[in-house]
Amino acid sequence: MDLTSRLLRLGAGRPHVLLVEAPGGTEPRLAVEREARTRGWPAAGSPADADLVVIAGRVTDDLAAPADRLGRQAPRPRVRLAAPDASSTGRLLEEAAARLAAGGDLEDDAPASAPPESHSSHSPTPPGDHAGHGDMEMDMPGGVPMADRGEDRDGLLLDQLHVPLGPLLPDWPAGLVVQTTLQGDVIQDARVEVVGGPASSFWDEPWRRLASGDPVTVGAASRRRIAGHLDSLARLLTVAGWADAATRARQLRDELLAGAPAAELGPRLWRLTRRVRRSRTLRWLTDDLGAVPADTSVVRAWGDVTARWSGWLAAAEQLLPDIDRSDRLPLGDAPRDPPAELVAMLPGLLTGTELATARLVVASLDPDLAELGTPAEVPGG
Amino acid sequence: MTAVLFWVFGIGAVVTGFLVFRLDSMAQVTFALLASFLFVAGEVVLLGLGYLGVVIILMMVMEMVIMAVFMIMYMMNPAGLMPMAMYHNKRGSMLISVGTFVALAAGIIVVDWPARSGRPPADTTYALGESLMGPQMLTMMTLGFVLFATILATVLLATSRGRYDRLGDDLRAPRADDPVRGGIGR
Amino acid sequence: MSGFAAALLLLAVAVTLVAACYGVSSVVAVAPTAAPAGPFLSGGEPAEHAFSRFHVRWYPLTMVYLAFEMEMLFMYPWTLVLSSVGPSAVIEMFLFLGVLLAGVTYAWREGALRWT
Amino acid sequence: MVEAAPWLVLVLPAMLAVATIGVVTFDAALAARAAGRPESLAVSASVPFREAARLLVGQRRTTLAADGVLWRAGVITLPVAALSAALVLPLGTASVADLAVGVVWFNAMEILAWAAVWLAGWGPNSAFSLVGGYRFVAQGLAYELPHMFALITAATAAGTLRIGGIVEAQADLWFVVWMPVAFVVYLLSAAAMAFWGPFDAPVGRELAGGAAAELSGVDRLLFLGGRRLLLVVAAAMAVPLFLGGGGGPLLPAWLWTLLKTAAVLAAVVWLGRRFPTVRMERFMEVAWMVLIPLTILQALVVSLVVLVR
Repeated sequence: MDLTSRLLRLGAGRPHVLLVEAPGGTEPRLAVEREARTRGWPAAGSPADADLVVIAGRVTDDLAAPADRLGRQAPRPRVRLAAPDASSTGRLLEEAAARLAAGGDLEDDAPASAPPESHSSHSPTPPGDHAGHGDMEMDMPGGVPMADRGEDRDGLLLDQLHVPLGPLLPDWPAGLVVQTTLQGDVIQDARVEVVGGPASSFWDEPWRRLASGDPVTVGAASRRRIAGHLDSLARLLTVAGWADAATRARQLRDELLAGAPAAELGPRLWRLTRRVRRSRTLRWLTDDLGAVPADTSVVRAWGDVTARWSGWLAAAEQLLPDIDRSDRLPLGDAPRDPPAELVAMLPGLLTGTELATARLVVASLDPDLAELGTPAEVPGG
Repeated sequence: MTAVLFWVFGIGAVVTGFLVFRLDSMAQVTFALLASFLFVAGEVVLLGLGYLGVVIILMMVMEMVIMAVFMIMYMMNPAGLMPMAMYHNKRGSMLISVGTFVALAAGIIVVDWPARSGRPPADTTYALGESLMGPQMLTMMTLGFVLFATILATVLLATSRGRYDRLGDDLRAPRADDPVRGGIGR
Repeated sequence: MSGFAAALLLLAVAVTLVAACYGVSSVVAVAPTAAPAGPFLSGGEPAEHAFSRFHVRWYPLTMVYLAFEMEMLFMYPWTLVLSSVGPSAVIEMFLFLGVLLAGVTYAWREGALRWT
Repeated sequence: MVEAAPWLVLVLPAMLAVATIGVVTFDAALAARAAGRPESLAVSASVPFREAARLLVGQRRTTLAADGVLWRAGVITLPVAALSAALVLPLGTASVADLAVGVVWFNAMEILAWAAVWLAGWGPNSAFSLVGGYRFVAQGLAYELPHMFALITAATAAGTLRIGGIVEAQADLWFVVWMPVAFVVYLLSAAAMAFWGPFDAPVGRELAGGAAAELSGVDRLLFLGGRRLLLVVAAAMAVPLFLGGGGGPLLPAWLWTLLKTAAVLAAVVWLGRRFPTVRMERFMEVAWMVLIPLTILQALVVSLVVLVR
């Protein structure tokens, strides 16, 4: 056992963090990302890889069951963390690592809700029983039905899977659920739901303050907008599998929000935009994906994925000189895309795409659903 | 040592081969077959045919993985989660297959094998190459055209949309009408 | 033959090392293997088993691949005899490859290299 | 001259393990640098040990109605195949066995990764890992033929399939000098077979880890460790095939082998971080319409040179 505890301590020095965001959880997510990055803790892609399962933002009722499931899917030693706000994130993570070194949290493994076996008509047949072709229809091994068939675009009639993307998926817009119908790895049908809202958007905060009568400087507003673009860019680059460039974008985003002056940030931001823009590989991989015709009302979404990330780069460069301005921001609305329209666009754009492409398309639109105060629809219903 | 290995590989090949008929899951069946082939490759290496043995591993791994892809794509219940059998008429098929195996195996023992005349070449791989480039050249060229025909035939059968569907009747469409864009060309 | 005996020896070493990893882990792991959990579906529950007739999008290509790969069977021995057989070996092999490449080009034009 | 030294069978895994640790360390150092957090060598060097420790103490998982047999078979096959492929890898002047069909042996062992990754993706009955496993098979269809042509080009120039013979044939001139296309394609395929960046779609982050999405504990250690081991072996094989093996002035052969291997590995790992993940639907046509004709052309040039010589 002594060896175990020593190995535990060694491993807990670099825990893998599964970070998912609930609506309104942008600020704590940024804080956790920043703290994890400065400590050199890698990001986990799934619960199986996670030591710390962190949910940034407020876990609403409709997110409680998915959040619980996510935590239970992580192997031991594990620590589950809620980061409802951005205060004392560093301390929270340090404590979590200490708990991990001591063997992690020891809550019950059993699922909170009854397993879905209840609606199985009779008990699953034990493996190795060769009953022939007799009773094929009603068996549900493990209480889960077998996949059913459906037509596909190349004329084959093969099985369809129903796979939800979101709500608790790393590098995914908070609160978004895309219920996909897959054949192979191609999305045949996508249905969009929004869960976990409403909350107030972090990226619109300066304009909200402005509307409530507080003075807001042009500099603060520009900072927030560039940071928003960099956050979207970082997410897109992560999904595109370019971790290093994504890390650079996140780092710049955090320094921007922390108030670093333009003179210091400028050259580095410029280096990043140049590097991304010059990447022929990235262009080749994102050209022609998720093309939105130029007659839609959402101006920022025009074009393909390449056009959208190029747009972020251009906007960031254009806004950069403003970030140190201290004059007052004139009254007005946040320059944001209406998330409802972005969401409405999604099913059409995602149908017929492969999973990796779908993730790129969603990341390139990056809808901020926090204020989309629609009543939550229960996922999987 | 060689004798021990011979028996280990032999029994392994037969057992995994038998498992092909006993397992429920298409995936397991395919990989049981692959295991059987790997054991056979071991036997071939024992016979002193190093190239042939290793190339059996090389080819069979690729082919069985591709076969698994197709088996799972087109067969019902690919993971064997539902009880099913690889064969119909269980008793009859078992009798036939075991009977065939026993008959063939008995043949090995019963047949009066001729005594070896001549000696095996020092380098069997080299001998194979020489034979392919010399007396068997026609075989190889024929095979080349057979493979060419295979490519043409399978492409013709497997793709539901040919170049006229993709590029228009005059093949001048600015962009191929494909569900997913490729990496090169229109 | 001694080369392949060494191969078996190496295989045995490899399997032993893997077994040692499992052995160490079973001693030091904080908990025994967990009870079956649902697959990761962004917090959702599976609507059906993922084991299914998986629709691959590149099945026309596999056939082209299998036909082309057959040729490798001949090309390895060919490398040995090239210098002793002489120009006829080169002509023969690259004619063979040229025929196959023509087939591949046809497949490309028909869109068989793209996802269906 | 490469001689067979069966006693190396115990040294080889140790050396490959050290190289694998080196890969993880270098990769961690690059990641730290990218994060604007240049860290000391000691911190980077602790990463492989921390990772191994957390995966050894970590709990193993199973998933609902998983195919445990195939799943574990896939996990175990990857490191075993990588180590087996190293059978013919010369360490300086000796390899465990210098098979007469060494090149084919290497090819056959490294192709076991097809089965391994597909099985690891299939086993857990999970949609994401299933897609990851299939992605690797598609990747195999793209990289394998150019890879084989690159191998054959080296063998053609030497007139033998024996790795030792290929090293000897480079005593005067390294193959990389007159077959650069084959060398570059070989490195590309080495990254692709170990699903290393930019060919890491089978374990892509956008797929929650793809084929490795449901692996934890020692299973994850073996699978992802085996992946790095395969990268090490594939990159190390570039040295005898194209870079003259242990040949070089002044230094002993084993040191040259070590230096060249380290250089190739560093290049592959560094380049792997420079590009976004390449998706096979785009790469497939490049592989078939550019890489295969190019490698065939390279093989033609080499065989003509062999005839003239």
